[in-house]
Amino acid sequence: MLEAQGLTYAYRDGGPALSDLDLVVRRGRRLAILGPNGAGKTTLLLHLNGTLRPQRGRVLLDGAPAGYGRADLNAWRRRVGLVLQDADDQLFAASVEEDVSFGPLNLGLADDEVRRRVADALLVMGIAELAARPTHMLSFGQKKRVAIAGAVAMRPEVLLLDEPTAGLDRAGLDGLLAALQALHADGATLVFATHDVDLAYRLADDVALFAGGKVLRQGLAEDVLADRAAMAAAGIEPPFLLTLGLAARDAGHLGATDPLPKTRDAALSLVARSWGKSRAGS
Amino acid sequence: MLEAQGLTYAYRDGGPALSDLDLVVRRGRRLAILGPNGAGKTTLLLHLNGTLRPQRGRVLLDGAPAGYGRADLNAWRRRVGLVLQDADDQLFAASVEEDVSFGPLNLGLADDEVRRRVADALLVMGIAELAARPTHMLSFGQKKRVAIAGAVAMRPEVLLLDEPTAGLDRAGLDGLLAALQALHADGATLVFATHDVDLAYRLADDVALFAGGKVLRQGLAEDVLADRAAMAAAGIEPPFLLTLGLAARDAGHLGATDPLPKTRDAALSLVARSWGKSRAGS
Amino acid sequence: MHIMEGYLPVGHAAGWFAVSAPFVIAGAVRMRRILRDEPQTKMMLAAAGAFTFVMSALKIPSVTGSCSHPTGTGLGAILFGPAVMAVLGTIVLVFQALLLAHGGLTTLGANVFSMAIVGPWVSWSVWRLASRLGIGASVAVFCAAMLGDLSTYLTTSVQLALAYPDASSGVLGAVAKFGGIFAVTQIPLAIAEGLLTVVVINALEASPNLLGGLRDGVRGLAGGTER
Amino acid sequence: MSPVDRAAHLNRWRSRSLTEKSVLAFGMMALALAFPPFPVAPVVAGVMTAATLVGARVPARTWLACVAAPFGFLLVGSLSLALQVGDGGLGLAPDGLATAAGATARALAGVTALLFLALTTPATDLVAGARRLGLPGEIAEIALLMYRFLFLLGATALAMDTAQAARLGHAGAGRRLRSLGVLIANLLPRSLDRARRLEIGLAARGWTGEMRVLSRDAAVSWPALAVVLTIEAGVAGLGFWAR
Repeated sequence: MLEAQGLTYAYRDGGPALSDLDLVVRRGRRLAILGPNGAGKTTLLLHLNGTLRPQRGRVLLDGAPAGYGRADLNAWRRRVGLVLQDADDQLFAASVEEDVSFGPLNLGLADDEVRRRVADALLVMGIAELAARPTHMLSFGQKKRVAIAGAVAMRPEVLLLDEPTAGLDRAGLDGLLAALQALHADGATLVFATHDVDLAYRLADDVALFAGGKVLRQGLAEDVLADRAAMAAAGIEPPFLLTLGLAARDAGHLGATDPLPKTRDAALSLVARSWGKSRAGS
Repeated sequence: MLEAQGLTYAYRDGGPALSDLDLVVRRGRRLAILGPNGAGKTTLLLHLNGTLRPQRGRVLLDGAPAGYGRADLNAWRRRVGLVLQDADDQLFAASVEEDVSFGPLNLGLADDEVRRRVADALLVMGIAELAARPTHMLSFGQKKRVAIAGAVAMRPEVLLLDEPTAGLDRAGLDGLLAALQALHADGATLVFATHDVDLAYRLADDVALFAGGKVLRQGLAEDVLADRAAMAAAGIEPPFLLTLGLAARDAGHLGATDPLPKTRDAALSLVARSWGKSRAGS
Repeated sequence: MHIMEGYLPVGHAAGWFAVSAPFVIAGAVRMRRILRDEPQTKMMLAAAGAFTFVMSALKIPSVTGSCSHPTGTGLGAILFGPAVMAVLGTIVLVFQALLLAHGGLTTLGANVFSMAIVGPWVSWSVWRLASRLGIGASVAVFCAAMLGDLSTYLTTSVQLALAYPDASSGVLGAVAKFGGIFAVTQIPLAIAEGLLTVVVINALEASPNLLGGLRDGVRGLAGGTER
Repeated sequence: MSPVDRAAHLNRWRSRSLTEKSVLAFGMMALALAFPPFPVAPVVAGVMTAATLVGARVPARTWLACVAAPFGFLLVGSLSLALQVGDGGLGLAPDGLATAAGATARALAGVTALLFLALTTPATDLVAGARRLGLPGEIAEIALLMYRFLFLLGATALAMDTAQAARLGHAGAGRRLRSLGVLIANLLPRSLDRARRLEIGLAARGWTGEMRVLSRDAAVSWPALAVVLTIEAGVAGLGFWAR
């Protein structure tokens, strides 16, 4: 539904550039844009919601080239939400509730509808109890979720997230991942940029390998992450759990059609099972 | 050599507090202070270098209670260096060299000695080639290392690091860890606060489990991280590699005195070996 | 130097509001005109104001060994222009009263006049004049910041003297009295602030990235308001 | 960063209407200024302190720290009032002590009223109130954004200061001044950068220049307002009686 064709962009001050980049976002999927720091992932996301305008190439929404007039941009941003890495770059109002209401009000919705959307967004992000809290008194992880709620309340069809889990500890990560799963279950299309290959493996349906201003390869997460040549070209090590799972498959401890372990627990029980078997066999 | 006894501190604006906290830093060791975000790890580090003064309790340097007079503080900070989480907060000068010279110049050293120390610090951090680079043109990972070099150039006996690896991608992490290993090999005592249990397992000799403003348990990394009760109390999941290694020990694939795998590669080859054995046995 | 809440009699408090109002309103009108053309400037102005507030909350070491807060008016006037500073300075003073209990709300008019109007205009005028006379940049900046600071404190002394004239020597005697007593702390502080401002401006000009930020943001902002 | 702000958000009267709180605070401020200081000023100080500490349950420690803030000014100011410049130089003014005592009492009354407002009402509520009373929207929005930036820049400045101290940037007054100058010089582009980034962040949320948010407004409690007005009428009566 969202597509980039031949995107080319270079900052005047020499920031990370895009060169002839292609990308396809499919409806209802979770796509990870995976690449090292400073490769230009943020630049790419800013193109996908119209903040930056490509110097060459174009972005398509449902097959139609996106426009950069004020009305076009408004329509675009209504459909494609963006959450920046630093939550402080998106929060400005005095309280959580007020802040989350900003986007819906910009859509021109009636107050009642805005209130409903704010409540829904806080609920799905699991932070309903923070509604009246001042924004500057939130923890790091809470801020992150409020920032996402601010985008979610606009009910975009696609949600772009820049390094959504950066800096989160275990509890914050679990909370955020649960919230993203809930969003996904609601039918949202998620695109997230990250350098964390384990996160991409855990959360994404599709992966786009990003390096040198290009998408080197895009496809199903397991396929792309297991593609040694492409991963090496992007300078990324494959996720540990995937490597372990594939090794287990090679060694005959996992059938060719059995699902690969996606969580640590699944990997542990796979290994434990293999040892159990081997001991039984020996 | 550095010790906290009964540290108690509460911010007036409601920041994370310490309550009756004890901690011992041993010379030449790498100590991880491990705890969730917002638990007060930074507050603790700020006490360990004298920036904050405890409301109750005290900090000892080689057994002598630390003083808070101007001269005492200067002597203290000369011995105990501090690197904050956000490198942007600590780079002030236009070029890398200039920035790293800030501390040594404040020590009142002669220009020659300053130059030597700056060169040494850049060398040990693996960034000698960046010396003349303007600070604002550095990558995220490079900034981090320059910030550490700024502390290292003062030749402190203990170096305190707040979330040293936060936000680093794979390449940045490898570079930083190599630099920290080099520092350690030179005899530096390292203390780092982190929420990343895998990092603590990989890098630390000792771990202090931190939660609720207290150190719940301090000891050898492997012992503390394998202490399920204490880890659960701190709300931290044990490192995956440790769990895997202990499971291998239980299953007889690793001798009781064999070293536990500390890296992903070591863990993979342990598992592969166990499968090889089991296949050979069956 | 803030006059604390409740220290001015009601007539004086109201009078200083009346004196300050035209400057602040003129600044606000000018600011709204800029904002109509470029709504994004709102962010920049807010950041400039917050910067001024934070700067004035930092502790500056004074020659006497004691610590005090810089007024920041000199630097603000040089960077952002005095017209904008009248408005930003007023908001800063309101927040100082509400968040730090520095100054007050009934004394706001008087404090705005000394700190957001007299100080910035003196600093800015001295800086322009010195620059035009070809005096070296550091000296110009030092004089601007120091004199801006001193003029603020003198204004405050006059304001207090008008409210509380000396029983025998009248207003003039009171100015000497307040001025003399405050001079002990204020003159070293003014010198410290002058030196500090020189360091800041030098650092800004030495560092290309800092200057780049300035060119993109502040210069445009000040240029838009100077005319 | 600001214990005052924290109290303003967490006190028991946080959700009382802005009208009640500001009528009480500004009314009492005006009364303290309008009438002779004794006995009105001490009464105002007493009522406002009680309202802050007992009514709104603001922590006494926070309140005390705030009251202490203008003490230096008060001391020097009162000293000036007590003295006079005569022929023989400085001497004790005839009514000097009485004048000084009066000014001090009034100032303390004013400060307690200001603190009541500051410690029970977040600054943003007051800005929103001023906007309803006619403050131009652009100015109010700048003030609100400034408030948000204050905490971000304050945290940044504090971190920079800590980092400098850790590298002995505070050793000696000269070094300290230099460090502070460098800190401020670095804070400025960081501030402008913050502004630019927030601009991008808000543009992504459909910002077109106006910053509208839905805020909850506490309804005025008429009985409470009546109590406030009764107290103020009582203080005014006391003032007339004393005059």
